[in-house]
Amino acid sequence: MATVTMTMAKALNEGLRRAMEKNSKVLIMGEDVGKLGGVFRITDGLQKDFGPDRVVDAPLAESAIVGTAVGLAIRGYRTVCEMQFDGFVYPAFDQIVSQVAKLRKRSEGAYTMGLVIRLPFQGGIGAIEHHSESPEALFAHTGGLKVMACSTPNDAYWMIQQAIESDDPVIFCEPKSRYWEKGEVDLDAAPAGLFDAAVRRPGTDITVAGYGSTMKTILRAAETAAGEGVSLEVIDLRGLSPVDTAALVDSVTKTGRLIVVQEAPVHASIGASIVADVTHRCFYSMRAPGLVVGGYHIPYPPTRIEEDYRPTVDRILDAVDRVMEFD
Amino acid sequence: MATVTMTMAKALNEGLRRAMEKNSKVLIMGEDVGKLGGVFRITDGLQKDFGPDRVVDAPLAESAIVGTAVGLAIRGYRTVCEMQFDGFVYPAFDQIVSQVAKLRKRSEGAYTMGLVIRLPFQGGIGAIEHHSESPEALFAHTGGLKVMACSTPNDAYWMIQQAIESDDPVIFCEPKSRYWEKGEVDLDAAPAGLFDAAVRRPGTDITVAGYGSTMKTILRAAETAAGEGVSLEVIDLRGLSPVDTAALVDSVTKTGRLIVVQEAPVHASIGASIVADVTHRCFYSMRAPGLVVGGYHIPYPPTRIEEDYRPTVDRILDAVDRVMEFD
Amino acid sequence: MVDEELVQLLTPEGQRVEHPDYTSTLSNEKIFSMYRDMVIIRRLCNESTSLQRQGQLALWAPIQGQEAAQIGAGRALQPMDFTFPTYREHGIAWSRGVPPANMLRLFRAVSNGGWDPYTYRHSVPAIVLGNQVLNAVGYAMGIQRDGAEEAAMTFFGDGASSQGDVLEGFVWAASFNAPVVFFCQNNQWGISTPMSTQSKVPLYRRARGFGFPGIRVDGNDLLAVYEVARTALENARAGGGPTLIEAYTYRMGAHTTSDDPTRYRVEAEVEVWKHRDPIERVKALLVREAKTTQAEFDAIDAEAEEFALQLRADVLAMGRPDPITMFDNVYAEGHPLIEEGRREMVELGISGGAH
Amino acid sequence: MVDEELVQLLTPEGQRVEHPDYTSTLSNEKIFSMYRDMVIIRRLCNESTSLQRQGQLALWAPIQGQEAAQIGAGRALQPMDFTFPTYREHGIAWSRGVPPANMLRLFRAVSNGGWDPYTYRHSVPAIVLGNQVLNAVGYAMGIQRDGAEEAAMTFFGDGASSQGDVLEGFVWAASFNAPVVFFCQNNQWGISTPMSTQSKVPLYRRARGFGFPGIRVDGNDLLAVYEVARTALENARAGGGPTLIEAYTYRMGAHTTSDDPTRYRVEAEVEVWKHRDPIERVKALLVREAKTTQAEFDAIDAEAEEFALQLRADVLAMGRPDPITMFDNVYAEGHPLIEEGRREMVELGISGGAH
Ligand SMILES: Cc1ncc(C[n+]2csc(CCOP(=O)(O)OP(=O)(O)O)c2C)c(N)n1
Ligand SMILES: Cc1ncc(C[n+]2csc(CCOP(=O)(O)OP(=O)(O)O)c2C)c(N)n1
Ligand SMILES: [Mg+2]
Ligand SMILES: [Mg+2]
Repeated sequence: MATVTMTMAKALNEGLRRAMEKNSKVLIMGEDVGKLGGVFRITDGLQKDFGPDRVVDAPLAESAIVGTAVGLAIRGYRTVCEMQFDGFVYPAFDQIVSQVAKLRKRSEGAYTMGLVIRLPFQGGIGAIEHHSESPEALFAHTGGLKVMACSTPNDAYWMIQQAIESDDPVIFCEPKSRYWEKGEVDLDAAPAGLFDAAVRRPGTDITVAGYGSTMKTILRAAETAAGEGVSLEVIDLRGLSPVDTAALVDSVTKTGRLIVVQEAPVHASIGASIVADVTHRCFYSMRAPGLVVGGYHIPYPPTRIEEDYRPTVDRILDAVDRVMEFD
Repeated sequence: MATVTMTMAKALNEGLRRAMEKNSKVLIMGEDVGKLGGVFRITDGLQKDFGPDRVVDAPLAESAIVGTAVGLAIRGYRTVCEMQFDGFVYPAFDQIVSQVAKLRKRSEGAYTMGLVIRLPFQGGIGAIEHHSESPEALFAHTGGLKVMACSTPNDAYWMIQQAIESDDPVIFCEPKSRYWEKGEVDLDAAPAGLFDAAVRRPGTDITVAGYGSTMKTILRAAETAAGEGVSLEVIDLRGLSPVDTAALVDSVTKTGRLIVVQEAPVHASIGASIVADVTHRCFYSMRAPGLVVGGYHIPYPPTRIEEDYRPTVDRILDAVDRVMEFD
Repeated sequence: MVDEELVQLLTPEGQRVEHPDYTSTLSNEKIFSMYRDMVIIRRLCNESTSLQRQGQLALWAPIQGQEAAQIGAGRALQPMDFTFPTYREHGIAWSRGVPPANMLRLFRAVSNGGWDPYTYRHSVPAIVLGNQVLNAVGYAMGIQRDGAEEAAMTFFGDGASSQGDVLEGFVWAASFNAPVVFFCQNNQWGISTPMSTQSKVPLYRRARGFGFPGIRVDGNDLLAVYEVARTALENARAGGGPTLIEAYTYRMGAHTTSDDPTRYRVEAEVEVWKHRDPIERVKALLVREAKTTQAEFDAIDAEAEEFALQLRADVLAMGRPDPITMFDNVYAEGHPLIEEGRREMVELGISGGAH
Repeated sequence: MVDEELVQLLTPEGQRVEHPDYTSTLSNEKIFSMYRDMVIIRRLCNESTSLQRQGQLALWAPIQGQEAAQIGAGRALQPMDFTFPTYREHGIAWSRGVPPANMLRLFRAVSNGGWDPYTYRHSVPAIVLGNQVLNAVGYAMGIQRDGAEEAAMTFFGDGASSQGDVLEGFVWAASFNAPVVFFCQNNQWGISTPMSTQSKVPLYRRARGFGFPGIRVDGNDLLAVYEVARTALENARAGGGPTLIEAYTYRMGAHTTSDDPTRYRVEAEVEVWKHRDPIERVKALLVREAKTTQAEFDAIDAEAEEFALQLRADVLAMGRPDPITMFDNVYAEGHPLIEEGRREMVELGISGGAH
């Protein structure tokens, strides 16, 4: 088993490289993805090696990046579109919702929307406005799209390749605050199926699920909670649409308690939806109501105070306390 | 008390007229809103009476309709933007999420985003694609916006005026399939606050909440259920952000059971969110899990089969059965 | 309508005129066969309108007045080119070989599309104004990468010309020198919105500012549209980049069967355009130059009647789809929420299931 | 840089040149005071960059090289005009009277805006490329409705010129003849994307195709920018409609302090543009024509140093906001989820509450 230590940024870069090597129809398109290698350097060196026809520096227009990727998909290409930041995906929203999500249906199966929209998402990097958002719910709500989030370098390396190979369009969410954290990457075998959840820490008292940036925070909280005698089972959702409900039901059937942690606000969110769904499926097991620890219902705040917006270990532990009180 | 019978379309027309009479800063802008009176005739006659500077026929570009309404709001105008159909709001999504929702915050309270985006939403009119969608969750998820839906002519008449008077931006959802149904309109007094829920039928066994087009379906289901000995308390949410949680908690505390009915798909939706939230607040009262009867996770289907996509009386009654079985 | 900027090869009276840049290359046979297309497509529109009136279609978007624009452009295409239409390109669809009944599946509300886009190399309808323009540019970028001598052609209206997607399409096509032809049918109206609301200057001029040529052609002149489209397509295939063609034409009918144009336009305007009818002028030309006989014209009318009968029969034969099909073709690789929906539908007895 | 299309009144060497349409109307005093503005704004950029390097700012977007474009346009505005900037309009903000420390609140990440837009008639920064352009057009439509003799002016870059919002802004401004001036600073780069990716032809030409004038001005020429902007603004205020001004300039520094331009552009290009420095050429003019003394220039440099010290002090004094303020100004009329958030924050002991 060849495992290598690398950052998530590097893992994505290697994953993209491998996908491009395997399939000459794979393209990358986005703003500054060429010589600059993207503002996060995720595409570093790829234009040099694959040329400007395969790693395409786009004029600055997100609707066009996605809209032309749709046409390329119709022509048989698989384009990985890079949105520079989460907050800049909205100009492309119409193409994503009206074309990417619907063209397979509209063409009665003739079109394969094999494209990936990479979205560096969530906060935590002290950026200015529009650079720290969590719009995943908007895509998860939309039939025809698939949505996923990686949280480790190993997942990043494999999930980006699986997403590119998938014949369905994938919104690929990358926790930008974790780009520079290192982890082991197994270059030989994918850890799991594309949308399988992963139990990151087994436990017995509360199931705590999250994705992307919040995984690390949850694991820290689990450590602290363990010290206080509460055992958290930590689940990395990975798939946001579809959600691996079976994995959650397994866990909650055992723990009887559920907390979902996300940076996105709670109203009409993925976390709230999971709580409702799992509560239904595990009604008789529920020893406490499911809770969501999420962002507040506000525009992302100035980042000098962002750490009080994003779910902290403290807020997760507070939710742990509240859940345990129900017994 | 002066009550008049009129259709919802007419009630909206009259409400707009009254708002324009009361405040000369109120404008209407949209595609075909002038001579044509809009494709649903909601603005019928208004350009004739208020002139083309106040009822503005727009070039065909939704981002520009909303984007210029933002500038007009900064200048002190209150623009009612008409989106011709739900499925055409997405080109304006970026302006709505990045500017309308965030400018008050960004300007630290200096800007008042007094504008209303009217959205003829939901299905049921046998239209072609993109004319029957329910995107309300996308807006409800976004901090900085308010979202509401009317379901009766009386509400339509009053809520549109209240929305225009509000200093917050309102996404105003109109159930287009109900435009031509008549009801009593009280011209003297508003029935409720802008985001107050309304109990449309008192009951004891299950709280069934909905909004827009689904209200009528729910009331029919309640009739049938009553015949079968199950008493539904029917709540018209009216507010989708904010949701009148207190009214729901009151009802569910009594009934111990909750169903939310919506045309929108369920994942990351308002209904699922309400179920999670109310279950939390009423945990010890819940005799069954809360359910959502919604659209499926697909692009809106060809409308020859739309009645099997939209929540029907049968599907609501099926949910009623499932909920009652939990006892 | 004498207009220096307008490419015209055939006057409304059916007289040939000279143009410095374009000469008609069409044989009389081909003109006759294109005349036939126009007659049939007009008949298709009439039949569809009456089918809609009789409750057999949910909606219809007629193209009376735009037949020359569509048949002229449609016939200029090569088989391997790929076209990206709106909801109103019935003449293009016809030229691409889409079976007429398939065109009506959308309007009978039994499909959101209607045909296999690869079979006819004609994409499914795009209803959201402007979306298809970017898709066409992307497709053209694919052609470039394949090194193929093909072109993409996309259609949109005067109204849609105001949408960001169309304008971004211009930016991209210019930037990548993409083999795409933008074919704008300026039919003077976007539902009730007059052309003057979208632009105070002719639309074709927009292209130049983006760095590629724009041409205004008399959209009611079959010969001119054909030559202008053919030239632009050949140029694109040869690596010459994009062209914007503004086909100056008129929507003789309502926007759709749901529309009531009497609310926003005067009858006199329609009358003026009746004299510029695209079919009549070709007929005049054929009579004079090709000596086409009344019998030959009658044969086409008879064929059009046959055609309409068949179309009606085909439409009436389209039943209500099994509701369970709504779950088909949403995902290529499935989704649990789709399975759940299918299961629920079967349990409710709405469908027998598997499809 | 001899270019027929480019309006220039002052050469890089500081020599006046004639132009058929524009003549400088600036007195020596005013030129000197604008020179001062440019020096101070450059000093602001340098200080902000070092503040960022020292960890006192999250980010900085410098404007070295663009001082003439911004001070020229900024000074052409009348007090009642209203401006819609991006994140890089520090020179415009300065001209509008925004206190410099306020400009840095965004970059210190203590605010998403920074100043009261009505006090300075200068809107808050727009970061999403192109958004502000439509807002400006809407504001201008409001001016029209008020019958006021005012103009809106909006700023955007060469990169943003490809965004649908900017292009729709052109459509709308033309359609409504709105009193708005589009001021595009073509600084040749959008982060690493060269101008040639956005357009193969000069950007100013785009306007004509939308039906209003476009002008390219030497953006490093204070005198020319001022006259071109003044004329366009006067025309707008007088009901003459929109103008697109392309200020042809150069971003001498990095895109922002997070950027590394060595990855994508050659040093030689920067060297070429150093010879066109907007401040030096005004200085040369002042020396020759106004006989400005070294002592006078030194006084300005000294003032700029003072200014930088004060700026630094002001920035360092900006503390971390009380987290509870994140709930302020989201809604005018409140929202239960805001109340809930506030309550939670107080309960968690993160904030003492009420603000
Ligand atoms: C984004 C969007 N907004 C609104 C509509 C509703 N709509 C359908 S057709 C139409 C008019 C289009 O006019 P034009 O582009 O001139 O094409 P034509 O119908 O004349 O062929 C409108 C406003 C739409 N389909 N898409
Ligand atoms: C819609 C959108 N996409 C991407 C970005 C990220 N971004 C910020 S500045 C920039 C380059 C803009 O270039 P230009 O318009 O030329 O302005 P300049 O920075 O040169 O002043 C990009 C891509 C953004 N802010 N908004
Ligand atoms: Mg039209
Ligand atoms: Mg630039």
